[in-house]
Amino acid sequence: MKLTGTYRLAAPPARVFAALVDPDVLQRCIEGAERLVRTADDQYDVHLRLGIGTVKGAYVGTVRLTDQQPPDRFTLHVEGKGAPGFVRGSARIQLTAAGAGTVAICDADGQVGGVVSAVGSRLLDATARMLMDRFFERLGAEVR
Amino acid sequence: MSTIVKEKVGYVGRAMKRVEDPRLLKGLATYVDDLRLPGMLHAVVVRSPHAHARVRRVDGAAARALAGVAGVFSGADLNAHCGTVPCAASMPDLKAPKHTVLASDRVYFVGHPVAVVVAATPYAAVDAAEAVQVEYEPLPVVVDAEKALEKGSPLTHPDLGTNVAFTWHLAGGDIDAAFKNADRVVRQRMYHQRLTPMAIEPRGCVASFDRGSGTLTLWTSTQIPHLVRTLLPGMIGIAENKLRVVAPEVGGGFGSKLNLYVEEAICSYLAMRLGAPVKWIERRRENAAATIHGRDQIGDYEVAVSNDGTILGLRNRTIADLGSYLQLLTPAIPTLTGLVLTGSYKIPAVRMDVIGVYTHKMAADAYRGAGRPEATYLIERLMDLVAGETGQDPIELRRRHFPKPQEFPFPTATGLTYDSGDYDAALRKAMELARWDELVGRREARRRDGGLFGIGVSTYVEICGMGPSKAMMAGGWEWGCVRIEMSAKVTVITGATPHGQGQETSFAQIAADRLGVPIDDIVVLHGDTSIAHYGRDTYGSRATAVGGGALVMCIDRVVDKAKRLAAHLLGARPEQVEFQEGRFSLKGGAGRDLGWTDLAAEAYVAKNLPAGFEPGLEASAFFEPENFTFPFGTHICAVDLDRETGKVTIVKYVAVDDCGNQMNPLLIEGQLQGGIAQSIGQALFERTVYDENGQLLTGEFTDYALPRAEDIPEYAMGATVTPTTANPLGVKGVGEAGTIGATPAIANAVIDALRPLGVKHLDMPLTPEKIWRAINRR
Amino acid sequence: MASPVQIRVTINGTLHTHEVEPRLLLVHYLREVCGLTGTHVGCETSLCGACTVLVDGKAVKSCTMFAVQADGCALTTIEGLAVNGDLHPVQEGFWERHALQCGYCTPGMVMTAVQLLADRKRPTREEIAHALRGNLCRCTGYTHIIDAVEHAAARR
Amino acid sequence: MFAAPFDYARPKTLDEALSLLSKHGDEARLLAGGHSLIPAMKLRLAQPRLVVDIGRLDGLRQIEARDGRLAIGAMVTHAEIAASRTLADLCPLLVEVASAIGDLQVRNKGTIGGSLVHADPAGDWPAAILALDAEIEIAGPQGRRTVTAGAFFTGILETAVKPGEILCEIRVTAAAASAYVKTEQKASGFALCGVAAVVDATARRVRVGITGVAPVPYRAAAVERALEGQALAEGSLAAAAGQAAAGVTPLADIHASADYRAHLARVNTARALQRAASR
Repeated sequence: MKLTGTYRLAAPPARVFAALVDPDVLQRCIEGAERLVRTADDQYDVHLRLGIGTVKGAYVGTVRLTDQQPPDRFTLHVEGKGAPGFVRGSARIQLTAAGAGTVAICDADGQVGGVVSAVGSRLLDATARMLMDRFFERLGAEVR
Repeated sequence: MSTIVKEKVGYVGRAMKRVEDPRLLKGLATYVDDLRLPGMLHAVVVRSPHAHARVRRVDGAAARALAGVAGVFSGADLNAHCGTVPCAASMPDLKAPKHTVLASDRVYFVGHPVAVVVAATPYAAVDAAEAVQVEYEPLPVVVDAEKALEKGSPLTHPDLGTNVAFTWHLAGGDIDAAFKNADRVVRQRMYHQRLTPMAIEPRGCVASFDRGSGTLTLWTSTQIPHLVRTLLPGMIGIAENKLRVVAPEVGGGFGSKLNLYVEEAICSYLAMRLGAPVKWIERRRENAAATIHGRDQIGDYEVAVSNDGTILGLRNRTIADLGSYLQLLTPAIPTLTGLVLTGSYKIPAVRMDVIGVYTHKMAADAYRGAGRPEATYLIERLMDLVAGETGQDPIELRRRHFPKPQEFPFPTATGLTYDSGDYDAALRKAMELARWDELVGRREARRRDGGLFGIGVSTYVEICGMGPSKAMMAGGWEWGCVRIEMSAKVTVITGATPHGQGQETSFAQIAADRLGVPIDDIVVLHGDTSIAHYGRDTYGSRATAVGGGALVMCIDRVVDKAKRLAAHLLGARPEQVEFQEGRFSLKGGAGRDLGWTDLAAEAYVAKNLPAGFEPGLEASAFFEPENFTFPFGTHICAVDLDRETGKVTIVKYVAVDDCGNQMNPLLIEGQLQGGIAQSIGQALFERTVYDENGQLLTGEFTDYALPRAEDIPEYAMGATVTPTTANPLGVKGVGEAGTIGATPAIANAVIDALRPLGVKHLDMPLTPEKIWRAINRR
Repeated sequence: MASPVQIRVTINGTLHTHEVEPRLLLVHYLREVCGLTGTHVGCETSLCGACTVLVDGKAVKSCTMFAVQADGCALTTIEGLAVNGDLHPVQEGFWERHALQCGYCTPGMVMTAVQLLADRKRPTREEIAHALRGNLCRCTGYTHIIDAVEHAAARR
Repeated sequence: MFAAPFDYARPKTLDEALSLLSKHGDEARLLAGGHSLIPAMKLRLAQPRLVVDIGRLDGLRQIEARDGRLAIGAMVTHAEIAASRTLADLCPLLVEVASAIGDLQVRNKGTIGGSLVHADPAGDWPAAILALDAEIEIAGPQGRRTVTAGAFFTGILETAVKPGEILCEIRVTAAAASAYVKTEQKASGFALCGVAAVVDATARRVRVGITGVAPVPYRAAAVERALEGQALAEGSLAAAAGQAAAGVTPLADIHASADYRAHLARVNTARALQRAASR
């Protein structure tokens, strides 16, 4: 599952970048992230309660940041597993100054396995898109 | 070879309702899940959500701590005790992974069993299974068989060093000359999609060990209790004669239960280890993920044709996607495709090259028709393609390549000998039932109005009655036993294992006629190795063709024995005794006659027997068929397409099938209609889908579409009767005909409807979207 | 752990009283607690219809209902259709027209047909097929099932 | 599969149900007909600690015609709607949609309220609810409130019904000229594309609700605008239907691509409009 999104943020790239690598901000931006505990440089254990409507699942996993090139780009990796199966994904985020703000281009590649993929495949793309939109919506609020 | 010709109306040939039905209709039949044994534990399998991963750790501690849990077992606990799953199909150069019952260090398909939890109740077992922690390290995945052949592809089994399981070829006639002499070569690439059998009863088993006698009983939802009894001892180390396998009521198989599965070995072993009966019942999602799939072949097909429209030869390279490992017959399926690739036609030269390829999916194996639907689809599509490219009438093209009735037994270029047939008679009858000219007129009228109307024909032949032992790994005979009880009631035992086909009825019909007893006096037993001692079970349309042969042998032996006793009691020589309608009397003479009641009583009380006469009236027999059988027929389908949405409506369906002599036309009709429904599913909407990461996207009925009542058209069905000489009943078998003959008729009809738009071929399933794209060239 | 709940259910005319775990599905209650194994399970997603029973006269998929929801209801299962050993007209129709092969889907199929015929005296073949769309059969190809329901409708 | 353990409550009154919800918050789920919740619980995609069965609540099971409006209780089953004479006379669209849902057994048990709150983007009801511009009454700890259909569907499987609230009633205005045209997902029977159209020839106005196509069911605003004030001739209906997927990012899965869903939206909209206009 691949998806791309472009988002406008009302802060310069440096500020956006700083927010994105701040675990507190990350936790507030990642939908359903209940706990984010730093375990190493740029690596966190995460407890996620992810889902939509009736379909909710608890996942335990890791969040990792790689390829950091402040303030231009980095890659965010999320891995989690729980009763409904597993989620794995990475998102390459590219920040470009645009006026006083930033244009963020996000290229994400994700994989979902287990019950969710067996019964919910039709909604996966749309759900991933929604989660990504919400991430940047919240990030936008954080840096505003 | 004796074929009794009877003037009097007997049971055979009548459309009789089934004797097995009342228990099924009243909800009183016993399927595996209905079994309850004292102290029975319930097993749940923990399965991989990954298509390919290293298993780093299996932690059952949290699960073990839950109430009611009797044990949590990983591969490390069980694999050393449960052997490996056998594959009964041998191929030269076959590279096979070691298939343990639970994953050891690696999982290689979604649904791969990783651990087993056993608990006091099913609910507790599921709770515990949820609590088992498995740590995986995902590995690269390959799901596309063609990509699996590319250099640098991820390997399904890194230790094999290749994804190629085997290469196999079949050649007959001079194929090079055929293509050299061809005026034209018709080519088409075709993909035969992967299907999920989806019997409505999922699999399941109960194993129970008697410590006193050291015997193990395994009740399992299987088509092959006898083969399980042959193969399971090698896995779990029990003696064959201390294992009893019972197939109770079995809720559909379609080949998916023609296998020995890991769960059967696991429950058997655990029943011994835990000293308690262990039950495992498959969930639908497990059934979709970890019970065999069918079909999945892709290839490039070429036909050499001369200017006068004669087909000179046929060659192809086929890639068979085997999935990730070998089940019982996995490698054999594409070879069956090769054997009947020339269909019902005289095609002098053929060459087929098959590459069997491993991918990170469930194993493919025998699904109803097993290799033959693929072959029939290919040749029937190719006949239409040749007709289209050479400007011939598709009917005439088929007709001119039929062997004539007098050319049978007909040797094919693939090395088979077709037993008997009159292919043109079936075709003529089908055209008559379809009102061919009227139908063609309707198509032309619809086309003039801008409609998309198509007619498809399929003239098929299949290979059934599996089969002569020399061609079957575990032997292809069938066993039976007929016992006239002391009360003169008749017990028939068959080694075939009917699970819906109705042999309790058809075998009773045969026995009642041949023994001259009322059908109500007969009981037909099957499916329990302690009763039906030997058998090669039910698959490949063999139960009546081969099992019926054994039945006839038994009856002949019993009658023969009874004649000797009757002669003794009548004071005559055996050859003077005549047997008719259940009575034994002296030929030509009046006087006393004896019935089964008299003879059975004498035979068992054994006070007045001829010298050297063994008491009792029972005979058993192994019937060895001298050849396969080759049922055939013609199916005609007409469809109307919705130009806007691509939706297909079947407006006419005609089937004329020749399965040799008919024991019970009602049951034959049922088999055919069921098969045609599966063909409708395959042709129009069924397909098993894995995504590029190997996730199964058709894991429930919510995503894998089975035909529903509303999808079925009204049929016009007919038959011709051309008996086989391969067995004494002259029956050819009918269990798979519907899935073999019907699929290409439907596909040909849809493609014919699109022909005015220049469409020559589309791969199945012919979904509305695919048709919409074809119409709009998108 | 969840507290058990007492339920009173009339099944095939007999009153049953049991304490059940709330998560116990009706189909498991019928099969495991009441011993009525004629009702079958074929899927997890309420699509196959093998588990169909009548709850207060209406066809319901008993795999998609908790037993606690049936408290106070009157149920009919396949075991309750035949009266004094005489088959119900729908069962009779299925037998006469060879509308079953492996028999696994049959109880659910029959129960749905019973409701259909309670609602409509003489349904057309299309109406029968439509009414049975919630019951999957892999063996028969359905034609004989439709014949059977027509047969039952005509015989009443 | 089997659901995870939970406690069960069967309140007798709406207030009792509301107070259970407010007491147990996130851990409680309402059980109506169960045809969305129970499958999710069996797959353990939903694991509530408390299930509040509102199946026996009085006051949510009636279909009433009052003041030119129709009020349908949330716990009315699809089968009851399909069989309702009142609705067949006054609002046949509801009958048509109810008949297109699932199968006989599902319709016997599933409820309009439960289905709306689950808000499956491929469910049938959203199309009708949008096309009828329904009002939805929701009870909460602070009393009752009403939202319009247009504001009801807020996200994928998400609605305006907040935690702690209960959908009580759906109210629509009688509408005779209407139709529902559905292309079903072959396996599940859910809508790949379902289009409900309501035509008001006198006011020269149409309303079109579409389900199955987008992540959230929607009103085909562009189609409605194009036909506003127009005489509803066959040609203009077909032309306007061309806008049925305008501005929408259609869902895509193994059953239908985004392209095909958009195409079905156009075809089914044209067909629904034409059929509605002819009634």
